[in-house]
Amino acid sequence: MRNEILEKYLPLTPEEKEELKKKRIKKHHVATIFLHWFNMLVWLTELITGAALIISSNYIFVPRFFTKLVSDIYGTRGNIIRTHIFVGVVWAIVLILYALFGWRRYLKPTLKEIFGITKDDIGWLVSKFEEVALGKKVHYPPQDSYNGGQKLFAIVVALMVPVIIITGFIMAFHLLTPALIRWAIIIHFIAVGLVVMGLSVHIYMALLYPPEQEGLFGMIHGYISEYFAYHHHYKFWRKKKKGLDKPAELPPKKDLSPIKAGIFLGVVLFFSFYLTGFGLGSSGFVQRTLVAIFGAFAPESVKNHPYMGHYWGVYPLWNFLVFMGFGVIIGTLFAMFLSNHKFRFRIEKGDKISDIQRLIYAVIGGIIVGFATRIAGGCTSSMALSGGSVFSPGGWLFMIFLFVGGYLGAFFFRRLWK
Amino acid sequence: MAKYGMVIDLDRCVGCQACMVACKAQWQTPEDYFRTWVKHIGPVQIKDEMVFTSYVGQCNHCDNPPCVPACPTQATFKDTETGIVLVDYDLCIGCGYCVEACPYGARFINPVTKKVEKCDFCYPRLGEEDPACVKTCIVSAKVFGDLENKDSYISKKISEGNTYIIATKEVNPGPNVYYKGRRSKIEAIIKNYPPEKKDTLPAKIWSNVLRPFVILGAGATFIGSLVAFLFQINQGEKEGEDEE
Amino acid sequence: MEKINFYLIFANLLDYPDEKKLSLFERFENIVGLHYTGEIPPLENLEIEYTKLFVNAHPYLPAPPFASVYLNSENLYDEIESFYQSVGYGIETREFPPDYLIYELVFLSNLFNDENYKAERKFLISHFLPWFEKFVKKVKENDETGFYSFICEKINIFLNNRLKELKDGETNLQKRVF
Amino acid sequence: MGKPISRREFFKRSLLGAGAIGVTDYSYVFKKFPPGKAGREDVELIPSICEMCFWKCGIIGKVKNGRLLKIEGNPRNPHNGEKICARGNSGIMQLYDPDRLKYPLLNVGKRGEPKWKRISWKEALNRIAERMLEYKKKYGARSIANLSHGSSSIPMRKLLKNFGTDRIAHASFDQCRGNRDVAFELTFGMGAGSPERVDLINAKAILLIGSHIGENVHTSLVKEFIEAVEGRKAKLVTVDPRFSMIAGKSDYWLPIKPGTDTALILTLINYIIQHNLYDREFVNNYTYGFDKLKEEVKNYTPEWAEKITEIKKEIIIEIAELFGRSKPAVTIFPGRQSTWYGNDTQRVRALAILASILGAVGRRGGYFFPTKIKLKGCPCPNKIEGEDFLCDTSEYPFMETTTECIREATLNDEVKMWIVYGSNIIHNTPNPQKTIKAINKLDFMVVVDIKPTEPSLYADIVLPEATYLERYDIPFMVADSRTPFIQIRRPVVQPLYESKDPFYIVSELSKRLGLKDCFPCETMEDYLNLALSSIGTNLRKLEKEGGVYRYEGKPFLDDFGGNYRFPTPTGKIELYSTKLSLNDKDPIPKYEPVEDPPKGWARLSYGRSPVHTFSRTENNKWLHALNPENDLWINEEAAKSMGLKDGEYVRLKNQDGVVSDPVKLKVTPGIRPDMVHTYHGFGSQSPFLRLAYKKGMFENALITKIVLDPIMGGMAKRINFVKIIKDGKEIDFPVIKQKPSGFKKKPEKEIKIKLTAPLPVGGHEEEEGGC
Repeated sequence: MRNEILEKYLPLTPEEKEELKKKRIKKHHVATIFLHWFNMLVWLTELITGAALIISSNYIFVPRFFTKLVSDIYGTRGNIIRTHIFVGVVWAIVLILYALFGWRRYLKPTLKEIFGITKDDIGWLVSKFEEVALGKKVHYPPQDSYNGGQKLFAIVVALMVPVIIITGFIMAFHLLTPALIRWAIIIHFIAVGLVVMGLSVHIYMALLYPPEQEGLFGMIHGYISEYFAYHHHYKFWRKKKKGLDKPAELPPKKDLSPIKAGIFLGVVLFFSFYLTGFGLGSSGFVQRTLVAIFGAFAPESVKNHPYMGHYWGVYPLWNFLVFMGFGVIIGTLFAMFLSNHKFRFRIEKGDKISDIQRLIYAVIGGIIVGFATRIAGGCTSSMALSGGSVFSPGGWLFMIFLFVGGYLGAFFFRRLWK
Repeated sequence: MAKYGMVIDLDRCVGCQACMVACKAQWQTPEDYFRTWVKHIGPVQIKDEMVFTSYVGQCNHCDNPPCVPACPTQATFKDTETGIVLVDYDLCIGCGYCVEACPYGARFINPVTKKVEKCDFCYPRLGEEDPACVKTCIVSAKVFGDLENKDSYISKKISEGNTYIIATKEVNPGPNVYYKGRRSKIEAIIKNYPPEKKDTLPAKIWSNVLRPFVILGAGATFIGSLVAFLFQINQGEKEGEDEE
Repeated sequence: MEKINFYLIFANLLDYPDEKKLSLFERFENIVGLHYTGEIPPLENLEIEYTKLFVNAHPYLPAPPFASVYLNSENLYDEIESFYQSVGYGIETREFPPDYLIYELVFLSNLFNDENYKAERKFLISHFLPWFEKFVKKVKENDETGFYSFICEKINIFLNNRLKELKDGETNLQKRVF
Repeated sequence: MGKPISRREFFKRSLLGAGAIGVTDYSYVFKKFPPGKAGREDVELIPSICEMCFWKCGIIGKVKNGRLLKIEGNPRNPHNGEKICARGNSGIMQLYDPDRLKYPLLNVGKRGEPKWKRISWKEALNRIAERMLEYKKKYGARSIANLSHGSSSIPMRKLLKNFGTDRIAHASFDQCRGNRDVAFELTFGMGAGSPERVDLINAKAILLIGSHIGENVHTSLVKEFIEAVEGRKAKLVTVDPRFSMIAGKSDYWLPIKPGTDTALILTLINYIIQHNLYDREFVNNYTYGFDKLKEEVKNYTPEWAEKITEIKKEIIIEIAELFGRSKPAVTIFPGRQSTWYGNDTQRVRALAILASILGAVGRRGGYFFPTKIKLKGCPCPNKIEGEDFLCDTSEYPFMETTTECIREATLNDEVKMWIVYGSNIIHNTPNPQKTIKAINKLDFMVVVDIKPTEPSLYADIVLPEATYLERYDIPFMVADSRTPFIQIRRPVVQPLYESKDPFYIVSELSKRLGLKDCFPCETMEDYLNLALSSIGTNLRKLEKEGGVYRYEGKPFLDDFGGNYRFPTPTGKIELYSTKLSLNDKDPIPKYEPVEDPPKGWARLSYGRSPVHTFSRTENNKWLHALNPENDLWINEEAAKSMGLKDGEYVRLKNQDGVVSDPVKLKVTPGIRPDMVHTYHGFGSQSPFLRLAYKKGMFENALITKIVLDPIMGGMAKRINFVKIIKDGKEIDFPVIKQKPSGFKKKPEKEIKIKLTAPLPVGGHEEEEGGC
């Protein structure tokens, strides 16, 4: 059965081999590389501190001199556990952020590949076992971008990491009942143990096993020689060759339907009230930034100014609205990356009018809106959204007349757009 | 250097539980939790004698305390200067292995601080005054002192004989709280509240199954990779050699 | 802009009622910005209601105005007193235990006068509001006239807003020009 | 959005002008310090006296910045020293109890369902004084009655006696030690004393009848008792149908048949006289009526006693020999709660007689004499004209006013107003239904207490008294001691809320009643300084010396040079009581059989729990955690035949059909089969008590049948019989023939090496017992 697998290999002439060795192809994304080495650092410290924590004679699994050494480095044993917890929390946050933001582009595809175990992977494992343990000469079935062993290890890590995080948090912050903490310890220990077993093979392969040497550098700068890809990751190489490897131009993301967007905005509004106790708002952000700027030049006059003085206080910018404002800006940038809008400077305008006209009208509109928001005590998002959601009469009135004004405006200015 | 211990004279003790309240007043333990306890036994017939006594107990600060190895992070340790088993609250994660391991049940998890709590012979009061329970015991049944110093009052009390420890052949962690009084009372206590060695299931799994497995596993992988490395070197295999 | 010490008005209204203290009720309504719809019961009913809720009652005191009843921290008195001392206050008249509702409101009013908002915020978050909410719930369950449940509820809301104001740093402590 | 100028802001601004009129600024509450250095860091040690029960142990309050941290014993106090019991340690919970009475309260609702209004002290006292004067004018001073207990009620009692009423009942007279003190008055001319005047430390043999020392914790007594028995190896004989804690420590345990104690004592007296083991010289010099006694008791033989008391005659003889040998260093313990079966005064007299013929009076190891010294103080002279006992005492010649007779007087409209001072009359007096009926007939009722217990449910005015940690009290002269001393209770912390000390209440009341000559001192401190000046010291000095002033005592006969005259009519110890014969009562105690429980029933007995003072400490969080509910002792054999298991919950039904709350069973061989036992003071009926409400069994409800002691009217309560009700079915007690028994403790083998300890142990030197 093993021989037919061989046929699938395209025979290569020695010249082609030499040529392939020179060419390089891309293996890992930047994010993956960063995450990998960050993981390495975290695991290094956590293993050291974690192992050094357990020094009671029933459970100690590292030599005494090691625990002694670590305790000396950290001074009091209290510092060891504090570091262990701190690093653990940071690690958990990074992983969660990665999972949240990198879901579509990085995590989902890798997970699909890892968990997609094929016959070849098993065949690879079997033959690997035969070669190492029984010393037989074997031929390996063609492998995808991760070979059988790597997939197995990745599965173990993918399953064990959440377990480690949850049990870690239970222990660190004494959550729920002592009985649960008791089990959390050994589950934590077992999970880490499994990963470490995989890790030892992983490290051995990367550092000591010559044929895999290139793979290590692949993880450093992201490129491997084509020959290496051909030899070790044949399927990946072929896909790369036929251009199949690119995620086949992810289907263009449709923009979110306005209804869904509205619902999300409502949810955001709800959580804004729940978490901060205040609704959304932006005009305050603009207002406070202006007050801060003026204040920088003429603090006294701003302070005594009947209107601006109100915002002066000590830290005009020290207000949740300012942070919300910056948050909105950053958020939109991020959304840009996730969606397929490209980042270009442009002025959106109607066909009939020129850019300059567009800008002038915008300034006039801005002034009118600026006055309006101050008199009304809030801009569209605060009055209509926040006000409306708490059924303040002002909010609803504002919303109604907003639409009425909108339609009238559209009626008068439709000529500009046609 | 000292080794503090206590002698409890069950013949004198009338079971009035003043020690329990004094301890609670001193260390504000939560509602139904006590660091020291008085458990009434009897009246019950032991052999041909009627016995009505109370098991006055607390942490015995044993010589080889089963709770110390039971604590994974070694938060609890026997203080070498005073021989008192103390707890380093930074390290305690409230798992309760030690609570199960203690044959006398002298430890509990404090629901407010979520960490273990036990009698520490009023460690902060050491030197100035006796522990709160010793001081308030209305019949002076409790005596506290340094066991190593031969002419201390406690050593004399013990040398008077008829002094026992609550321990059995199987479970004898070397407690440093001695009990005086009629033999029938000690038997009644041991019959009703025998010190038993009980470890939590996860602790047992860890120490008996996991630990050997890990050491074995680590050893095996180390040797395995060593052998594979040597095997590989003497093969003289060149980098990137391809057999097909 | 001169500040009005609302903590003092709250302390007055939550103390045993008399004409002088009741006269502050209108001021209270302005502070919390809500008008009390029911009409204020006569003084005698209020006194009975106050005694029933906060002093002694049958079958047992439904809403004792003491933090220790609602928080199950171990040595609460030590914690409170060390907090008072950390900002330079010590209890002068020991007529009530340190965790008495009026004492804590007076302490907050002192902080308010010293403009020590950081301590005020910490005291509200870490100690006062957690137990005051439970206290208000008990008052609402047991108050027949509805007068005290109105006052307690509005104080609770007002203090939570106050907490947000403090979080904004609108009237923050260090006087530093930005 | 930014923060608009909300309406609130607008109003706030507009108010600025109005300023803060009419706001109390509470500036008196806090004091400003540089941050972090507020108040004193050190802990003050303030000596005072405990009142968690009435034993008055010396305590030290550890106070920091005016707040109590912890209570410990006062090493300067010669009695309890640094030792205090469980209740003493938990005093702090009483001080900071949120359910405490805080202000004077006026009940504007109905009796039983009070609607309270806080009023000022001035108004409360005015109302009380007004009523008292009104009733005095209309019905005479005696229409005002007082039911009180505890040291803080002494000033009130003095005031009332000055006001003109002596209808004052002291719960401890007719419920507890009344007949013991009357018996000792009749025999020695003086009571047994509190603390009991027994020189235990030098005793060679001690007889203990019915007292459960150790479960009933009076600190200094238990301390000396155990030191005598365990430290000095005195021989202890305990006579108790139940194997109590102290029985476990005694050399002889006599499980006597309930009600036959007098028979046993008279048999001992007879045996000692017949075999002239008695102290002939002492009897000749100091006793009167020995021959009449000898004649009276001659047919109380050990054989007869074995049948009656079910105690083996050999044991009885052995005990008589023991006491004969050890005289005069013999303590015949007088006991304390002695209202048991109905003829209790005679039983205690028999005890006194037994001690007298052994010469153990005024001698080392026996009873000793009190030493009082005169203390000045603010007088409040007693202005009662004549001694016309208000209660029908024809039947009970030596009766003082008891709760029972005040209830009777109220029911037939002689009493219009009650002042209940620190006594839970519904919980401590049998037949509570009758008490409530009497209260409802009253015009006016005042309750003074520290906690809202059941009586305050029915009160018109409730006054909050300061707890013992917040008040001065009258100086306590502990005369009943070989080392007599005077100790002072002083406030450890400032009184909380508006609770006042008893002297304030009484002196303010006396001003309003126009009693010029009663308690003229302004405050308690003046009273104390005046009193202490008569012994050449004052408050400040005494406090520095630890709050205890000791003076020379004359406890023994030889302190009087041998010619001591007993304050009895004959100047001698009256074995034959002249007073009794005048009132045609038996001058020499006789054994009168007591009704046995009918077939299928068992006798209900009750006793103290070491951690509670009856119902007073029920609501104390810490003590409650130690002993939340009482359990019912039942004999192992009887339980087996009745199919009852240990820890089961059953109910009890008494002979009048009253059914109790459920109670947990404690099956043990340590009690006779015809008897059950429980702790008193549980199952509180007052819903006031957050913790104690309905916890355990309220056994007072079961005590409906009472017999009054023929001599002094004490209420005997251990004559009620009960049946067990399990899941609705009544189960009868089996009749188990009890062979005569009596247990002697076997000497302990001297074991040098510790049984299971690895360490080898040194030899056994004679050990000087620590006192």
